[in-house]
Amino acid sequence: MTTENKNNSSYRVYLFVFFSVLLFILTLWVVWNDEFGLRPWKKYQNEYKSLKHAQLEKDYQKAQNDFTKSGDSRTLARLEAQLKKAQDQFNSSEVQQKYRKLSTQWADVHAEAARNQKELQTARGLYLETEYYFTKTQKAGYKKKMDDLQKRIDAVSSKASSLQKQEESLKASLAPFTSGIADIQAEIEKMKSPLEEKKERIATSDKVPVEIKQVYIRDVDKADRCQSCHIGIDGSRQISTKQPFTRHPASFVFLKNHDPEKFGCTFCHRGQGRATTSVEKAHGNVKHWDEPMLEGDMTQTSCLSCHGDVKHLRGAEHIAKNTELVRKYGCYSCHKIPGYDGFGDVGPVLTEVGTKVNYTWAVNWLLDPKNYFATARMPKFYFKQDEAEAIADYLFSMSGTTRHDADYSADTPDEKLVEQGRSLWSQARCNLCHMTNGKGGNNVKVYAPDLSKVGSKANKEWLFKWIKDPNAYFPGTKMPRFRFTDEEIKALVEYLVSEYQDDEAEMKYPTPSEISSASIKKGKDLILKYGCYGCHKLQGMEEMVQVAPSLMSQGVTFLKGEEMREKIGAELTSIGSKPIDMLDFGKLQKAIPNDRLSYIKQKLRDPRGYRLGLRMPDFRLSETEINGLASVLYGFTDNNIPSRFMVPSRQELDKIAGVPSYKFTGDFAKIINDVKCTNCHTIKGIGADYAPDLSVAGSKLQESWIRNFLANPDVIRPLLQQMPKLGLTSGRAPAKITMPKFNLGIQNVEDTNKSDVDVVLNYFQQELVTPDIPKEIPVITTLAIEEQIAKGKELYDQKGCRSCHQLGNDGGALGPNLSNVGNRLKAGFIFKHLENARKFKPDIVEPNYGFSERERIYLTNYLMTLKLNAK
Amino acid sequence: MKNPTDIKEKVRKNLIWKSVFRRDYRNTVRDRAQAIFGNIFLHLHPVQVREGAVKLRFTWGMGGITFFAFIILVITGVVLMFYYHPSIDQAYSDIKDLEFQVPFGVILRNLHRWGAHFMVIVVMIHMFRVFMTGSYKAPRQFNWGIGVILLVLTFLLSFTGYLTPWDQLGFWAITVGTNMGAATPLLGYQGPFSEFLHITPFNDVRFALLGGSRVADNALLRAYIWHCVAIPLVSVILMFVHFWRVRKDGGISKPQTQK
Amino acid sequence: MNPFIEIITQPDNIAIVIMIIMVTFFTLWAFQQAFENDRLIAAGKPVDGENEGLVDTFKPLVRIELIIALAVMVFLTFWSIVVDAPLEEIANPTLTPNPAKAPWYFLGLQELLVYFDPWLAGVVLPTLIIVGLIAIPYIDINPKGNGYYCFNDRKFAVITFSFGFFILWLLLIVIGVFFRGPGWLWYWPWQEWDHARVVFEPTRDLSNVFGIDSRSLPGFIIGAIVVNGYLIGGMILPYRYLKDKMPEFMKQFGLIRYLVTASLFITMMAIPVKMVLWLVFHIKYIWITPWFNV
Amino acid sequence: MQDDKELMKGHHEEKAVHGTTHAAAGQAESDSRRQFLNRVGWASLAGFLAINTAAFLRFFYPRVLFEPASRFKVGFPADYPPGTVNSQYQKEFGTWIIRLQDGSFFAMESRCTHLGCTPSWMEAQKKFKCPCHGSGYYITGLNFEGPAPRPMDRFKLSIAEDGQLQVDKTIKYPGIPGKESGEVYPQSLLRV
Repeated sequence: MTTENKNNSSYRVYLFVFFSVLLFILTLWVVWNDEFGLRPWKKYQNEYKSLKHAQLEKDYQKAQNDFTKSGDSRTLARLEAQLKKAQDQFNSSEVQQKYRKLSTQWADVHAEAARNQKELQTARGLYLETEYYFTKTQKAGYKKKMDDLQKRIDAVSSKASSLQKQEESLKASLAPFTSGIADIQAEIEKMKSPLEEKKERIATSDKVPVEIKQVYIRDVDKADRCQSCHIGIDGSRQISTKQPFTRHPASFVFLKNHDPEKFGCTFCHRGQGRATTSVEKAHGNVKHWDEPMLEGDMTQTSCLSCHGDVKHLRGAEHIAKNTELVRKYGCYSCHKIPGYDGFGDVGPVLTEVGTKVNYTWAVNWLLDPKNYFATARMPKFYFKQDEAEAIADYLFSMSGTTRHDADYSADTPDEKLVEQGRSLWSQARCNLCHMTNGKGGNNVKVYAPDLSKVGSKANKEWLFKWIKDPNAYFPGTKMPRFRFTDEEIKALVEYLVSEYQDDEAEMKYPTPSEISSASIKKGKDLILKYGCYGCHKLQGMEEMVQVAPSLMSQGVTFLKGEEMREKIGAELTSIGSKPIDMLDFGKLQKAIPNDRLSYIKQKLRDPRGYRLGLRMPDFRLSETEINGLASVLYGFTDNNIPSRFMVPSRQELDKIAGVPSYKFTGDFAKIINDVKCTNCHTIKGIGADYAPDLSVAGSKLQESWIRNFLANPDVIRPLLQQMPKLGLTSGRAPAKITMPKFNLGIQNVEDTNKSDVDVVLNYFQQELVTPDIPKEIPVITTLAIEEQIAKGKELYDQKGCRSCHQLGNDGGALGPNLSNVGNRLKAGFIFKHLENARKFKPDIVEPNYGFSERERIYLTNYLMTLKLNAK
Repeated sequence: MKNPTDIKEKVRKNLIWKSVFRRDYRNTVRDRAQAIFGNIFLHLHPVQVREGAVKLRFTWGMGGITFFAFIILVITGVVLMFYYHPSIDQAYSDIKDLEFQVPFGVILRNLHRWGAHFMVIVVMIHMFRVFMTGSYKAPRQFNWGIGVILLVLTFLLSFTGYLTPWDQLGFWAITVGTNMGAATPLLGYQGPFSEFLHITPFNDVRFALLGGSRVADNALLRAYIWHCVAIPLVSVILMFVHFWRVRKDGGISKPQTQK
Repeated sequence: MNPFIEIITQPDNIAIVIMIIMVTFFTLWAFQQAFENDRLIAAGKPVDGENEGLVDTFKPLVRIELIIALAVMVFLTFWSIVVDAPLEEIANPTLTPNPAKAPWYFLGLQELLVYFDPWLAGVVLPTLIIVGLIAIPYIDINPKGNGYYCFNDRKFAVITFSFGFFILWLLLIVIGVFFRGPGWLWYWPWQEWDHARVVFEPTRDLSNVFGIDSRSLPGFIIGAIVVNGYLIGGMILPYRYLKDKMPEFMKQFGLIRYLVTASLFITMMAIPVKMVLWLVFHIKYIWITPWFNV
Repeated sequence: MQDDKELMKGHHEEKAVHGTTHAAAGQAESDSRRQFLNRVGWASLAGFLAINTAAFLRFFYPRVLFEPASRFKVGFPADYPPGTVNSQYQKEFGTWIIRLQDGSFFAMESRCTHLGCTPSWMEAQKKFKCPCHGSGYYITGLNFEGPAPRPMDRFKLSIAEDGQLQVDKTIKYPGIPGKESGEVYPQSLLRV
């Protein structure tokens, strides 16, 4: 037993030592973790500090070198010598004697004044006390005491003022003694202070404590500690371009408008603001943190959280461009998306499509729209041949037509008409919106169809009807009504059909055949299943009664209004914050990362890839478009951002303020509806930004010029300025961008006697004006007009206007051509424009030269002389 | 004074030392006994124990480990309370802050969490051991009952602690758990026969647990009080009954074979 | 990563792994000692520890306690340094995580919720478990096996308790932790958890098997007969049997003790019976009454 | 009984019990090694406790506070008429912005130097009056009545880059008994 116990107990000692030493070591590990292992920001801040120290040190060295080199040091030495001399002089006994005598006097008076001041305060205090008791008790004794005290106060204060006067005079006589010295000292101080300041800065920056830097926003309990590592993010200087030390890019847009002290970082960048222990945790790329950090352009997705309108928002260009994609592809047609309600249909009206296109084309189009033209917006639904035919059958039967294909090639084209059509085509600048054979279509936001093969698609009768009055077939279309004569339209149709044929198109159904009612029914079911009515206007059943009674009798029914009301796709209101668990990765569970962004991107890339039975069609988006759309969708979150952060859009503001949105009135409204000015121009906040804003055109442009221009549009602005905005690829860049000729003068609007041009001009003068722009410019009477013009020209040359503006054959191409500006613009506008160009066009390139009023008058007068003779 | 032994001697003869330790330890029988009953913490033990109690083979030390785990949980728990507000607006960020900025916050929370898991495991094995050695038999029947209640209290301690971080895990665990309470026969509004007592979501058992009809601020506060004050208090009292009984019943059970 | 490894390395599940290891170890140790003692008893020798004397508490016991305390501290500290306690997303009353699991020690009960209505699985059964556990010393009148590990002397007690402890408690916990995925569906360890998994498992009631509407009177009667038959039969038949075979024991045991024991035992056995009915025959309810369903 | 032998700390204690019965050299060596090990064990344990105590104390100093910023802007100088006490920032920051008759500014902590109550400005009497024990201060913060031991403390006030006044509570000018803080700390006064 003894030996057993012995062994037994000695191993217990070992156990004891083993565990206690281990525990000690583990405790050290815990401490190390807490001080260093979990505190990466300490390392970063120290590194940043040494970088900053080095930079400031360099500044200081440089300043010191400059100081020595520049001869300032010699000046300093001279000043110091002067100071010494002045001090010596001051210290000489006779001066000192006088000075001391005076300053003793002053000190006495000053002390007396201080005593007196105290006495005054005491007296006032006593007075207030007595007054209090008097108010309470109304005893005469207090009243008397108050009077006494008042006398005392008066006496003391009169003494105070006399003492103050004495003091001031003594001070004045003391001043000359030291003023010389003080002046030199100030001079020296001034010379030395920049250096001292730099030195001071080094000391201050070294003293900055290493600690967690936090922005705390109380009402949302948001504590962002990002700046603990990203220490230089809003520094005044770039210390290092390396992460995490770099400054915030474009901070003049982002940080200036979103003070980091008030917004923190995670409102825009997401991520886990409180985390400080590791990069992954802070950036939110960890389990149980739903909002991983956003970087680069992706961050702009957050703009959508607060900004009601990102269209013209500086710094939100990426997201603004991509929200346009939602409109382009009409995502809102099938999905509920906040802020996208009430936009029109993306696709054309299909109620009478049977009268418009030929059957083969329709089937082929349904099979794969991109076969017809590569830029087709309509997605591919992966219909089988019979399905496509069924849908076509339904659509055709709805239009009261049967399967038929007009054989256009049977007509021999009239060469003369074709030639006339060709010239009309270019005059009307159809290519501005419509692309043909890879050219044109620069006004992309109109989403006009590619016409390269239109001859194989649409029939002549329909084309004629369409060009003659697009609104009749498709109310709300973007196609303008060019006021062509019937002859002209015929020529244009002839040109289109003969020029834009699809040589490869096969006519599969040369002979008209009966539509089977089963096929129609099947087509209807397919339309219901895939929700074609989301993008296209289809006809309801009611109308069918008159169109196809025979089909009705065969039991074929058509879509009902209520069947077409629901949105077929999933709601996207909060897709950006949808729980990962609720995203169905299906068979791609393992193939792609299981996060929200990857899900969205994969869905856009391959909409039916996750599992069988999905209905979303394939838009065949480019990778850029996928990323763009994903960044928009990612921004649809149900966040609870306090309302004080919200920036409503113009429309929302107007709605709140009860301002009705602008409405065009009178005959002008009819013209707008006809000619679709707002396809290109913005007028009073309505319309596109393809062409100049016309909201104040009445104050800006001369009537005669407008009249001429409408009759004969010409290039005003060189291409260069427009290019960056459009993001044109070089292949599609046209030679000139100018306005189509709408033949406004030719036809009158209904019964009025005025011509269209008159209506337009009238509206410009009445409505599209602003009181900000003066009608006339101030007149200078003291100087002859010729001299003013000469001075203006001088200024024009001096300020280098010609480097941007073209005048005759001379000058740059960045600004508008000024050769005919005297005919085009009103003097008042030029005058105002020179004062502050950005006022009317915030993103204009033109610098503000800060001209004086006089200079502006000279320049205006000069510019008004620049006229080309009318042709 | 010149060598360490002198200093040691001096210290040991000091009045203060003596007042604390009373007498020198010379490893006599009397001293060994004195060490046990002269010390409040060791006082729970008898002066002498069965040899088997010293060997791990029999007891596995599970009861003691459970108690030690409980002590660790009390200490870490009390310390964690310094940075915790039982309100739904703050609870979650408080836990995040413990993780990210409070010195030693992470390790304390981890110790508390894993200590709790550990205690549940150990207390279960303790029960298994007591059953396997038949130690619940006379005269220890009552103490087994106390032990079962302590086991339940351990579960409840852990369960109420689940809600305190106010995260999804705890929220739904408590939601489901208290909804079971709603199914109590007679007293829960979804339980059988409850209609006879006119039980609604606003007067049933679940309401009493949550302080409302759903898991919200009141529920968090209640869970917090149960977790930090009420259940530990009851547990401590029962634990001492448990220990006291162990001693009074003759310490660790001993083979009583019927021959 | 392998789905199984992914599941067992989840911070909270590490505790379950530790539990499995510890329970396995101590179970083996317990039974090893039990069989050892059985052998000793059979050979007529004293069991382990029977002839032990006393030792001073100070310091042998105190020191062992210190060492164990240190070991526990080391273990917990190491665990706490290496694994961080998880903190999930902030509570969101509108979004239930899938799967929503109870604390792991209650997962046995949660598993029962699949087979029983909440009032049974969540209230009645736990209460019975607690009552049953407390009742053990009063039911078990076997004087043998007190204070040492053994098996032969108390087979029924050990087997019954082991069944409850290992199968109905620990196994169900392990199933709940490792084999139950989204939708509380069964996942093998090598299967990926799939939130969108589609399963069609319609259930029926017992009387539906015979084509009788379970909510009709005949259905009610059939259910009542089966349930009460099980309960009453489960009490009477063993009683008759035991009285026949072991009259002396039964006399000592007494009727009341028998009734308590039998009711607890058959309730416990009802759990696996119902589970089998559900899993094999897809039977949801046996007995439907206007107030409760079984 | 022998079990506790190696558990003893002192060598001589062991001797007291066992005398010289085990005098073998090997035994002595193993005893001394055990003694050494024991010392290491207890030292580690002491180290563990010491570190834990330190860590426990460190725990009470969080790395981040959720208090109002110690540097804050208080608007433009023109917002303040001369001879006024501005209590706008008292609630959140505990600071008065005061402009004297001569146009100079200073920022004063709204805290009585007696026992830390918040005095209030009595416009009629042109003084700060502390409600707790009646201490009174002139507009400059100089105490003249009541138990207050010294004038109230001032904070650094400067002009920020954007032209706003900025208070920096990390720089404090404590009042000196019987002295006008404006004379002791000319830098606490800001002239615009």
